[in-house]
Amino acid sequence: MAEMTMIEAINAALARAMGEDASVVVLGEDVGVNGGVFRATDGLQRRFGSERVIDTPLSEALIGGLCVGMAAVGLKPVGEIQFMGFLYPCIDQLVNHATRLRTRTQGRLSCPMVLRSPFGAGIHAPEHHSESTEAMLAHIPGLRVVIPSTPAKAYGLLLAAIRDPDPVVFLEPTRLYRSLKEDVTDDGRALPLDRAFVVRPGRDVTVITWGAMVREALAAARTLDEHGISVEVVDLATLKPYDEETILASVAKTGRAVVVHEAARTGGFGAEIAALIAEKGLTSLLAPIARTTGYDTIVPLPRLEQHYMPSRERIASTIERIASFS
Amino acid sequence: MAEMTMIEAINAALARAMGEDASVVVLGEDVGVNGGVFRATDGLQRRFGSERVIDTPLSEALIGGLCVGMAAVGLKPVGEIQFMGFLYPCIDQLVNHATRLRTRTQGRLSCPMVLRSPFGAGIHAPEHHSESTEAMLAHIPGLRVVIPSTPAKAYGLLLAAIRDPDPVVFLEPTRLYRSLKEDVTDDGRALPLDRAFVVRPGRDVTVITWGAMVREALAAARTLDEHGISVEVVDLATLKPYDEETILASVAKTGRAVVVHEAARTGGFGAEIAALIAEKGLTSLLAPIARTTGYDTIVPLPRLEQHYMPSRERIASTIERIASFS
Amino acid sequence: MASGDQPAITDWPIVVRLAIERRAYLSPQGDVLAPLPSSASDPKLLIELYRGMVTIRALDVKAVALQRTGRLGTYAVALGQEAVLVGLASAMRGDDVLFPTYRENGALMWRGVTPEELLTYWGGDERGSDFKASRGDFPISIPVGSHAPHAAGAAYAFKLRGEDRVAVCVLGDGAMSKGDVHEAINFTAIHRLPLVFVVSNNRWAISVPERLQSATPTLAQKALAMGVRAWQVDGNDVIAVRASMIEAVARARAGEGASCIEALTYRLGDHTTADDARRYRSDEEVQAAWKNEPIARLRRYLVDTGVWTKLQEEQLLAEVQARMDLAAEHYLALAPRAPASMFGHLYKTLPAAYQAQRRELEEAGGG
Amino acid sequence: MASGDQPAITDWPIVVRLAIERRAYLSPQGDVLAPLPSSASDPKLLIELYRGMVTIRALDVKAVALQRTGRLGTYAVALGQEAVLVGLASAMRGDDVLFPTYRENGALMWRGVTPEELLTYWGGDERGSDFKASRGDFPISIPVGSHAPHAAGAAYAFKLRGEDRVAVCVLGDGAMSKGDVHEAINFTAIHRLPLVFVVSNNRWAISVPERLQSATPTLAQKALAMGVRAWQVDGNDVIAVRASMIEAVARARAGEGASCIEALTYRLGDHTTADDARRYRSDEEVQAAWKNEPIARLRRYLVDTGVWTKLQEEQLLAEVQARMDLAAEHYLALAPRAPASMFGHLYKTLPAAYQAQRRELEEAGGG
Ligand SMILES: Cc1ncc(C[n+]2csc(CCOP(=O)(O)OP(=O)(O)O)c2C)c(N)n1
Ligand SMILES: Cc1ncc(C[n+]2csc(CCOP(=O)(O)OP(=O)(O)O)c2C)c(N)n1
Ligand SMILES: [Mg+2]
Ligand SMILES: [Mg+2]
Repeated sequence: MAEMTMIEAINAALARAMGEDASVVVLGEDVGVNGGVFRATDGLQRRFGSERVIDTPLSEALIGGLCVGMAAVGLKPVGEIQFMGFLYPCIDQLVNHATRLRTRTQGRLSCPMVLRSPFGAGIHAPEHHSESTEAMLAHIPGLRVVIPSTPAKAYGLLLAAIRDPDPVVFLEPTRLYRSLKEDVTDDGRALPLDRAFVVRPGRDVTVITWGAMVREALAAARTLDEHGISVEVVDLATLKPYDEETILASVAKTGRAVVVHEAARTGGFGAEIAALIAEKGLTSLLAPIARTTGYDTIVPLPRLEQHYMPSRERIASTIERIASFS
Repeated sequence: MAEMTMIEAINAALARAMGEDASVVVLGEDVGVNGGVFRATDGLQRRFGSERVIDTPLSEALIGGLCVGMAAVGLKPVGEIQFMGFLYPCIDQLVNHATRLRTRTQGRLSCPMVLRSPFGAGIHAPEHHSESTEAMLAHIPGLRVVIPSTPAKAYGLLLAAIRDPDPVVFLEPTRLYRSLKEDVTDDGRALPLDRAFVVRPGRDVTVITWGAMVREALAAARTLDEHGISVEVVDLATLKPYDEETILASVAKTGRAVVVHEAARTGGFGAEIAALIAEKGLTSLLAPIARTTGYDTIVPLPRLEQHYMPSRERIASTIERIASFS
Repeated sequence: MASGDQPAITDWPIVVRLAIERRAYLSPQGDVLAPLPSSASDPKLLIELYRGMVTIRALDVKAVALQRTGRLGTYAVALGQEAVLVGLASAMRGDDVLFPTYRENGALMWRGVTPEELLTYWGGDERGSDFKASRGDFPISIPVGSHAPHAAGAAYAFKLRGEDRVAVCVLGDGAMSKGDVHEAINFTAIHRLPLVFVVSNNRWAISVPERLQSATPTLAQKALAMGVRAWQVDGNDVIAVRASMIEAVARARAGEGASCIEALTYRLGDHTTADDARRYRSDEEVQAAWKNEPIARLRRYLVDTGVWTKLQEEQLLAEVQARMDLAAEHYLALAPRAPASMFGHLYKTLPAAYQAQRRELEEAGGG
Repeated sequence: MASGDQPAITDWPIVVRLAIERRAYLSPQGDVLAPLPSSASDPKLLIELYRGMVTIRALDVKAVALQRTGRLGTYAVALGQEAVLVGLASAMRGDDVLFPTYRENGALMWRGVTPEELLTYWGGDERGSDFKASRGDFPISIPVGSHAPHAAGAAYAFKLRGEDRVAVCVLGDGAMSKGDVHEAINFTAIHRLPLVFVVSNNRWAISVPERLQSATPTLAQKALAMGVRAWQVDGNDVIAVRASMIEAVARARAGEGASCIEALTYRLGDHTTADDARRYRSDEEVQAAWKNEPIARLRRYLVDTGVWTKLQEEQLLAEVQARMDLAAEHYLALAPRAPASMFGHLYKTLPAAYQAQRRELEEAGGG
């Protein structure tokens, strides 16, 4: 067991997966000698060779498509897109091929690939380096979309993603890469996909969130504790397919729900969670379902980005409003 | 005034826009001599010349990007993507440029472009010709996403889209292209964007839908009338930004809401509508908010596609369930 | 224009020179233009190639007949391009992997995919792509060019694992305008992958003619400029296509890298059954192109060299006709599937989240 | 390898020949290699070019100093590539349109964009791209290569409207691997658009060296193979870059079509301030590249030809230093904006649907 940052945990999971399965390969821009711009793949090329840790040309559509071809003939490719803002040219491959190969061939071919990408704002980066458009991906049938919120989750979920027999997009909250540490046991144990985690039990309001917002929601919850509001925080972790039961059970208990995400509000994945509750949990609701999210604007350049992302204060004030609704 | 199919109405709107504004150009694959594979651009090249009606090479990312460049220097490009299944390579241009140019330059440059594409299932076409992934687009800040449900709406909304000073994606339900006719006056009158249309007033249940599903919802409503259930049908028409007020006013009246779309359920745009109601209309709700949608599967090849699309029967049975909920 | 569109000044040192050659063995009249390659020396084999082309044409005729009578979906014939399909498929080994488009039905058929399967696919049923033979081949890819990166990925895997398998990726002239194709060719060149790109240049991408697709006199030069060996071949000369393919496949298998063969041919039919080519091209052009078509050409050569008779021809036609009739019969007799089968291969194991949806579908009468 | 990777057999007719030439006027030592072009005959102008390059380097130094002290965001210096920037910008007309990347700050500056604006942009404030001069230029594009189709679209508009304006699109060596770039070059060739692509080949794309980016000895050949006139130029020789640009721009303006100039240079600095190039390349390589850098080269020539003195040099350095100090001062004094300004230019008119969100933000203290 060792204290790790999220980036170290990801690195450990990749190394573990490559060590235990020779069919795992890593590919992307700068993943080789440089170890990735965030060092997620640090040391992998030295250890596993440049044939298994491939510096691709600057071609995102290619990265997506190479993964499909590799996966279909028996490799387990883990592609890296340097920032989510550069992932869009891959969407074609995800929608039109990766997620369909199994259905199209009725199981004759399949596509066990992982596409990793850092995402989210909060690191004062240039334009396009602060995207969080996970909702676009979580709408794609046949895909899994996984988002860790801590180093240990990153480790366990990434291993699960790599071992999964179907395509997975794995989105890593950039602002968590180095800003929190946690004990992680590098024992090759995966965490379940398709499962949400109740990371804080509470009685009055359920907050459903994921990625970097889990920490913010927990902070808001702690503050509200002092005001006598008991907040349950659910880390969704896997957005697609997501764990309806954990959400519904929590809301059945609290009767109040707030969904928090960093992405723009309209059509964000928070809408899906709210829609689920409004369909299957409506009768237990004591208050409207609130969404605290990024705005429906372009993510501003660093000067204003902190005003874009949901802050602990905004989250807390929404929870308070919902808690006191009657 | 003349009876027109939707494809004729679109053709008339394009011709009108090109006739009245020399900066309007049309570009895409096969839009020239061939008049588009559905004939939306039929006769335009003959009338306006091959410089304004441009047969592009087979390059969808290019079509999106050309529109951005043209629009920024003063043209009003109307790009055509032959089927929505081939639109994904354009998403990069939509997210990263078209919708950002105005914000990025603080209004110095802008991007008045339209990207048209047929979409949806129901025409027994090969794979990738039956997509409806409008939710992916409607999540993009700075975009407008417009979907007509009849020939007259197609005419008026397309004119509005072309005249709009910002980027618009205009999605045309393929199965409506020729299957319904309507009187359309080719007088250059646009319909308002950002507005939903109550296409059938009713008392008991509100159905919110768009595109090809409007007709299905209306058919279901007529059937239910006979069973004494009065259904109000709202044609959302513009998904982004959408008209909250019309939806909320209707649900305030009926107390019951069903959202219908052809796209896959999870993260579909129906989730957004349900979330809106669950947030701002919850107190008037008398029943859960139901979604009747395509399944979270790959759209099947033609043999099974009719089982994928929400049928009048499925819609009616959902409405009935919600109407009788107590 | 264009290719000659180089700087006029030539005093500067030249750092790269590139050239594209064109290969052909049989003239449109079936006359020998160059000494035939050894791969064409066995008349039995030539007859096999001929039979392959005739079979493809028969499949197309049957498919169109079914489509016209409402019993098949949209279908793309390969009329006039049969030599490309047979030429490329006949040079591949069973465990090589083909990456076909909608126009390569015939190449798949050569590799063992049955006409029944092909009709099932075009009839709108996924079971048609669950090939019972040639199980490693990719299914038909509809989004133009998007399968090129797949071929590169597969070829990379072959190389990584030290397998001597070759990936063969077929592209249209239109596909050569797609960015992903260029990205794939570039990667292929960098890693000298065991891959053969076959550009089936049939001069049209639906209604878009070559001159609006590219400013250049060849498409092969684009691959060559990426660092991939490339040349043109008469795509209506099955001997030439096959010889080029044999060379390219051997090279790939030997670890010497990729090739790109631009096969010059012509789409004699409509783009698909949903298209009407008379809207955008002249009858004269099509009539002229018929003079070059590959089947008559090889037949003339076979007849001229005395290895093919009228009787054999009649027998062959009857035989393939019967085969296609039978295929159609089998296809039409195929039992429908339960609608809920659309969930059957969505994931390896259907997640709990979607089991309820499957039940919903079953209850909606889609059991 | 690769480029020589052509079929060995040469009996077949050759249908296309392509060649790439390389141009240079000044050696790294500032010696004249070829008769200087008329565009370099006026020493005053050469001094202007020199001044331009020195100014860019001063901007970069200032920006990095601000970044290192936490007062600027990530920044990309153009160290070693100044000749490309000045060479290309100095050949453009005011109403031509530049399509820059993050590395073309210096080219924008030559065209009238102020160092204040550039610092404001890199300081994380959108106002920096609301250029007060050169208002038609595109803002800096971060997604590599994605601006190439924009340049093609703009050039198409110029041609359609009969304007004699030219679009200039700058691309890195990495960008030449992007599919959208190829799609754009192809379209440009087909329509003979008034466009100049400048490939600033600095040998690295972050940590990826040219050999992993391309299998070919030049990048220009890829554009040439698409049907665009293309050649290489010594990108550290501002006279050569400028002469090539003048030729290409004139050609474009005269309706003779596009060109692609591959400028061979070297990225002497880190990729950006967020990068540490020592992780992936040797000191020796960088030291060797310093011998070719463009500023010393032109200075040597100017000094050798007696038009530049030590005193002038000192004055210039002091002057640009003062200019950058002032720019930093202005930049740091810039009043912050209201957070709600993020809604200000989202649409021409903010739709009703988002007015409530703006209010929400204002109430959250973001007024
Ligand atoms: C990415 C993409 N865009 C558009 C289409 C629609 N489409 C189908 S075939 C075709 C033309 C393809 O031309 P070419 O590559 O020359 O192949 P051919 O059909 O001539 O064999 C087009 C535009 C498609 N299938 N995929
Ligand atoms: C589409 C895209 N992918 C990845 C990145 C991240 N990135 C920024 S610069 C860069 C390398 C660019 O190399 P090159 O084109 O040679 O330009 P240079 O930085 O050397 O000037 C990369 C990978 C990006 N900005 N855009
Ligand atoms: Mg073609
Ligand atoms: Mg570079």
